[in-house]
Order: sequence, then structure tokens, then C-alpha cells
Amino acid sequence: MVLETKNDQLNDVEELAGNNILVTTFEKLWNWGRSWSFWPLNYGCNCCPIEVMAAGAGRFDQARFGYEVVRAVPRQADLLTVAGPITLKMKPAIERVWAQMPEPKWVIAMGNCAVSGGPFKDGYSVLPGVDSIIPVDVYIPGCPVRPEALFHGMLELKKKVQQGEYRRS
Amino acid sequence: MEHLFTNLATALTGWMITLGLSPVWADVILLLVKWIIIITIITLNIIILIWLERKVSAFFQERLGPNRLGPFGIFQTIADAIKLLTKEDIVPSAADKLIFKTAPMFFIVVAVMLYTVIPMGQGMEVINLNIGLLFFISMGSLSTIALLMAGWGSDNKWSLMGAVRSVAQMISYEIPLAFSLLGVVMISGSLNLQDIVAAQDNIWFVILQPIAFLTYFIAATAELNRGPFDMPEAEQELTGGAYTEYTGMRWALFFLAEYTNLVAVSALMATVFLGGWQGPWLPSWLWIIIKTYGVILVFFWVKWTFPRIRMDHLMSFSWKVLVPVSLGNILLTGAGIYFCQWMGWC
Amino acid sequence: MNGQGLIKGLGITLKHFFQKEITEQYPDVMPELATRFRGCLQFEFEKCIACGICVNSCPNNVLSFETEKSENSKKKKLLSYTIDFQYCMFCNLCVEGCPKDCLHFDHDFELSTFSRDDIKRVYLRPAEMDEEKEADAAPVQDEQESKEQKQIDAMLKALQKNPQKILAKMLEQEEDIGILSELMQSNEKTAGKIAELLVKDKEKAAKVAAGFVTKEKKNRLQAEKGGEE
Amino acid sequence: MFEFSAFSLYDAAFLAIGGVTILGALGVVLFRNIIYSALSLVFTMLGVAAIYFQLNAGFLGAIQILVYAGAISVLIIFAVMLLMNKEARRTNLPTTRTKAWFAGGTITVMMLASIIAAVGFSEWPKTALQGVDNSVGMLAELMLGDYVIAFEAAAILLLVAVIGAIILAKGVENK
Repeated sequence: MVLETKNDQLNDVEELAGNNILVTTFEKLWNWGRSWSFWPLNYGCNCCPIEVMAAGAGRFDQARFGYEVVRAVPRQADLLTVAGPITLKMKPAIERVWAQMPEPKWVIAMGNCAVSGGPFKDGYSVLPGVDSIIPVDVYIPGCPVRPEALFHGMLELKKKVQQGEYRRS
Repeated sequence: MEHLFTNLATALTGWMITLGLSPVWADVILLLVKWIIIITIITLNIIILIWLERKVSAFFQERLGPNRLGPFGIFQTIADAIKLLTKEDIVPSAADKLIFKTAPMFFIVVAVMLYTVIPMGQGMEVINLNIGLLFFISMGSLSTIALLMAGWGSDNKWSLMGAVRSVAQMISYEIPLAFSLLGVVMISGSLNLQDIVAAQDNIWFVILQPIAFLTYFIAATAELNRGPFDMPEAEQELTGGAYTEYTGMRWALFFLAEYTNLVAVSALMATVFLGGWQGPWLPSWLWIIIKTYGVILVFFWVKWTFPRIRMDHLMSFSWKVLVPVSLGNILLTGAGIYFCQWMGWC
Repeated sequence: MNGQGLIKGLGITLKHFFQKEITEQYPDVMPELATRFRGCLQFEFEKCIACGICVNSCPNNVLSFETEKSENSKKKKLLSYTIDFQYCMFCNLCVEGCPKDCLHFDHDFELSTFSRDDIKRVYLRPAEMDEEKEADAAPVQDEQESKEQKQIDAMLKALQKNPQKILAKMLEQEEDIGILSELMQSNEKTAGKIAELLVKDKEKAAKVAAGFVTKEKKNRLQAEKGGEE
Repeated sequence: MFEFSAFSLYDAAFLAIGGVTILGALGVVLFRNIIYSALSLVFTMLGVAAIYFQLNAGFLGAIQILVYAGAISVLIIFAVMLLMNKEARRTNLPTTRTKAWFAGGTITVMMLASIIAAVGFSEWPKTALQGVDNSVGMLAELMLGDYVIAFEAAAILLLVAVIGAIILAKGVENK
């Protein structure tokens, strides 16, 4: 069969995905692996990180989902958990950490400070939400967020990843 | 069951000779087959080990650990591996690219080399070297270079700090490590690991050499960069040490090599101190697996119990405590052997 | 002696190794929340009197609403109520201030969203509330209408009680009466229409009733044919 | 008949090992980056150790790896890292002084000549010597038997050197 190239806007990957099943199946396998193994890199200021710690500890146990490998380095992290207001001073650090993370990568804005700036939204030194500098995948409102709510956000993100939406920046 | 694998090997050699290959080439091919089997076993084993460590650490902390993927979460590591395989491969622009890329390969090659001499059962080893123990120690000492390469190549202050720390630590702990094994060598009178296993026919060396056993355990923990001696990769202070800049599969190679080292050192410990493949009822290769896993579990137990100790304490502990103790152990063993011969017991 | 602490530490971890896990399995088992746990802020539109105390008490401008002054009464009419949840600090001041208890926190904490706009929640004025309000506001607009309505209701009751007697006035054949009474029992709409027409215009009612009967007959014939085929 | 396959295998192994050793040695000299030079020194050491192994002198090979590849080269890299105060890329440049070139060239030529002479004029055994099985035991008997005094003297010498190094580094407190 001759491949019809009617649509010039179709790129190679889409063309392959249209004609080749193998690509899509591998994509599914990768998405499965990725969705079950978010290694988080945690940023936070004071109260949401306490809940992040609680989420990792015995009672809530992040490890059940396989998300417990908390990396201290952006190089090995998949998920940036922003749990705190982004001050102007912290902004370059967050941007840098985000740039240092390898693709594919995701961001969770945890707590109202990260989502929107929270009570500090009109402050002279605080950004109105982390999505003003980096793209956010899941917003978890709360003040602070319960560990279960964090899990809910991560599981929502898992659904999103399994559908195959990941960002190439 | 006992001779399952040795019989298989002999059958394979015989079959290759009937195909018209000369015995030398058959031996070479058999060697390659052994290597492939060992590498496969290492990889599969490590997937299980990582899962096991996660589970064990969870139980120590009254958690559940991974339990969602498959029965008891056994596929968790596979998901992690798939993810690591498909991650972006970042080489920092300021890094020394050649060294940066070679370091993980060098590390894993050195780690796999350790398996050459370990007897995995009666007559089951890749090469029966008559200086097996020495070969093991010397190969273990090479991993310092890989870490140094990683630290230097990354062009990152944390990496370099981690590399310097790990090299300092590994070179200082190599001395008590080797000295603690000397007592065993003195009693068995051989550096060949099969001979050492054979010498433990009646009594395990852990009973004859308890001090050496302890010294070796501590020094091995430090050699493996495992907790509580994991200063070289202390996440809280060094953000991962020499591995800081590595992503995806390159980092996974380091991780793999560390666990490979762990299994090798545990297997050596089981071989030298715990009677190797010797044991009743079960086949010999099963015995060494059981003993190795027992030692690994103890390593896990120690890691998840003790907090990390300070670098200067670590170094002074090696030079001021472990080295004199292991030297004293050599003296004690010599005196014991002399006494034994004088009494006519051996 | 040196090293005693190490052994003790190992013992402690070993003890914990064999103890029961304390983990709560969240997605499978929902956590038991305290009664005063503040999850998600809920608003009851019906109770609100649009006094604005909640908006004034909120330290963070989470709440806002729109009102409209109706022409007939002095009361403000609440059009919409917005909770911009992304600024909420769960301080409870709005709930404490509300005089009508129309704000409260429930126990729902699963609030994650994929987009920031989804966090904001807008309560629009429910449609049925307007109808009720209108009914309340104008109790008796037309007395005649209500009288008729009462007659219709009475007729309907009578129809349901004794259809044969009333229908006999309109329809001649007994067979038709039977059909129509069956139809009315199965379909209240038909009954209501016939009752209404009986009160208003008896001739028209007879025509309509005849029409219903012929239609029903046709239907039955077709059903039989369909069955035969 | 001469077993061809075994011979070629042994030879191939020797050629590979020799190649690695020579390439490593060349790398030590020719790399512009001194870290690369130090790392290729490691490969040279490993090659020499492999030659020992091939000659059935396993003990020497293992010691070569343990001491030279594992420890000495690391010390060299350490010293280079600690003393280097400029960028690593251009640290091992060839010298521009003609005197140094001349001296180095002379020494190289003399060494080469002596090695060629030694290789050319000696009589080589045509068959491979039977390797000693218990080389460790024999070494031990030699070192701790016949030559024990020389051995211990060397040990004491090294100890003195270490103490001297510590004193040089730390200094002596004047009381």
C-alpha cells in the first residue's frame, strides 16, 4: 500500500503511530512503567512538607505505590513536588531544578501556596502560584494537604500518565 | 539435583565436541555461557533484591512497602527499570564526557568480575584460581577508580566530594578487609576458595575466627558504601555523592553495580566464614544461595538500624580500631596454630 | 561496654520487624476522619440570605457573590456564589460568621485537579428555586384560575373513582368506555386532559375522547398484526 | 601435531593484552589532559597484571592490581587533583625546552637500545615453562625464609618513610 501523504502537518512519530502498532505498544509499556514509578524531588517551606514526610512514614506509606524513592538530586527525579510558596529568591532555584530534571518529568503543586500563592498571593516577594514559572500537571488544594490528598493527586497523575500525556518542553 | 549444573556443563561441552569443535574452543564457549548465565542471574537477582530491600526496610519501619504491582508488589522494580530505561540521558555540558560515560561501565565490569572466583556450588565456579581470595580483594579495590572517574567526570562539587570520600574510605577499609581474611588463609593454608570451603568440612570459620568475621563484616559494609557507612553518597549532605549528575540508565548501572557488589561480598562472606556450599540435605548451590541471602538480610538489617556516622569517626575507626584488631587477630591465629601443632591436634 | 547500644538498636528494629504494620491503606480503605476535620467548603444556596458576612470575614478573599434587587420586594436576590478554593486557609471564619449556617466544611479531601480553573467553584442559582419563589411571591393571582383548578382536581378524582359513569355521558358504546378507562388508568396525562376538558368544554371533551379511543383501537390492531406477522 | 587453535588463542589473548598495555602507556605520554594520562596509567597497570596472569604468576598479577591499579594510581590522581590549579584540559602539554627534549630523547634511545639488545642477544626457551602451582607458598618461603632480613629491612624503611612524610606534612611541635 502506498502511503498517502495528504497531510503535511503529520510528523514522523504520528505517521508511525498511524501505521505501526509496535510504537504504540511500547509507548503503553513505558507509560505503565512511568506511571508506577514517580521518584519525587520535594521542595517545600514548612507545613506541607511535614505532610510529605508523614506520607513517607509508616502510617500513610508512600512506598505502597512505589513512589518512595525520594531523590535528593533533580537528575534522578521524575516528579517535582512543589509544596510551598515560591518566593522571588527561590524562583531561579526552582527553574534550575526543573531544567535539570530529565524528561519525561511532572510537577505537582501541593497546597494552596504552591497552587496560587495562598495567603501570600498579593505579597511583593511571592509568585502567584508555581504555574507562573513551570507547567503544573496536578493541583492539590489544601492548607496543608493531607497525606491521603497527596496520594490522590499522585494517583490522578498516574491516570494522566497512563493515558500517555506527557510534556516535551 | 546436586550435580544439576555441573552435569549440564559437561553435557554442553560434550555436545560441542561432537559438533567438531576442539576442546579448547569448547572450553572458551563454555566460559562465555557461564558468563552470560552469571550476568543474567545477577540482573534478575538484583531486581528481586531491590524489591526485597524495599520490603524489608518497610517492615523495619512498620510500613507495608510496595504492594500494588503484582503479588506483594514484586513488579515494582520492573516498573522502575522500564522508567529508568526510558529516561532522558543527560550529560552535563561542563562534564568530562569520555570519563563521565566510561565510569558506570567500568564500575559494573569490575563488579561482575568479582563473580569469577566465587564457588557457587561443588565444582561450580567460572575459574578455579588458586589465588581466588586475593583476586577478589584486588578486583574489589578497582571500584575506587570507577567512583573517582564518576566524581571527576561529572564536574560537580558534590560528585567530587563523594568520590574523594569514597576513595579515602575504601582504601582505608581495604586493609582491615584483607587482614581479617588472612586469619582464615592461615588456618586453611590456601588462597583457593574451593580449598577454603573444603577446610570448613567440620567447623565453620565463623566459630574459629569470630573477630575476623566481625572485622570483615564492618569493613565490607564500608567497602560497599552501605549504611551506616554511606558517606560517599549521603543524600542529605552530598545529594548522592559521585552519582549526583547521572540520569536514567547510567545511574541505574551504578545502582546495579552496587547491588552486584553487595551480593558478591555476601557470597564471599558465606564462602569464607559460613562453610560455603557445604550443608546437609539440600544441593550445594542452594546452600550458598540461602547463606548469601542470609548475609544480605543482615546487611539490610544493619543499614536500616543505624544512622550514618561522621567521616572523621569513620576514618579513625578504621585506622585506630579495625587495623590493630585485625592485626591482633593474625597474631592470635598464629599463636593458636602453633599451640595446636604443639599439642598435636593438627 | 562499647557496642552494647548497637546490639540494642538491632534488637529494637528486629522487634519492630515482627510487629503489625500500622499503615492505613488509603485508596482501598478511607481514613477515619475526626468530626471537626475541615475538608471541602460546601455552600447551601437555599439558605443564603446574601448578607455578605462571610465575604467580609474571609481574610483571603476566597468568597464572593452576585446579587440582584428584585422589583417587587426589598430582598436581595442571590444570583451566584463563588468559592475560589485555591486561596482558602481553612480558618473557619466564614462558617462561624454565617447567620444562616449555609456554609460548612465536609470531609471530602480529594480535591486534586488537572487545571487551576477547576479549583474555583461557582454555585449558580438553581432553577427550581426561582419557581418556588415565584409561587410564594404571588399566592393568588387569579381566583378564577384557582377555582377551575379545584374543579379539575375534583373531576380527576371522580374520573379515577368511577370512570364508567362519567364517560357514559360522552361515549355511546360500552366497548369504547372500557378502552378509555383502561387508557386513563395507565396514562395519567390522558386522564388529566380529559378531566380538564370536561370542566371547560364538554363537547370538545367528547370529541377528544372519541379520538383517543380510535387511536387506541388502531394501535391495538397494529399490535395484533405485528404479533401475527 | 602442534595444537593450532590453542596456540592462536593464547597468542590472540597476549596480543590484546599487549595492545591495551602499549596503548595505555602511549596514552600516559600523549594525552593533553593529565587526568586522562593518570587513568590510562591504570589501564597500563591492568595490562601488566593480565600479562602476569597469562604467565601463570597469579599472585604477582593480583598484587599488581591491588597495589598499583587500585591504590597507587588513585594516589597519583589524588595528588594531581589536589595540586592542579588550572583547567584540566591542557595540563600535560609537551615541553617547549629543547634541552628537555634532548635529555628525554637520549634516555629513550638508550633504553630502547638496551631492551632490543637484551631481547636480541638472549636465548629464549622454545617451549613454555611449566607454571608453578603453588607460587604463593614458594614466594612465602623465599620472603619469610631466605630473604627475611631484607624483607623486614624494606618494611622498616617504608615505615620510616611514612613517618618522615607525616612529620614533613604536619611539622614538629617545638617545646
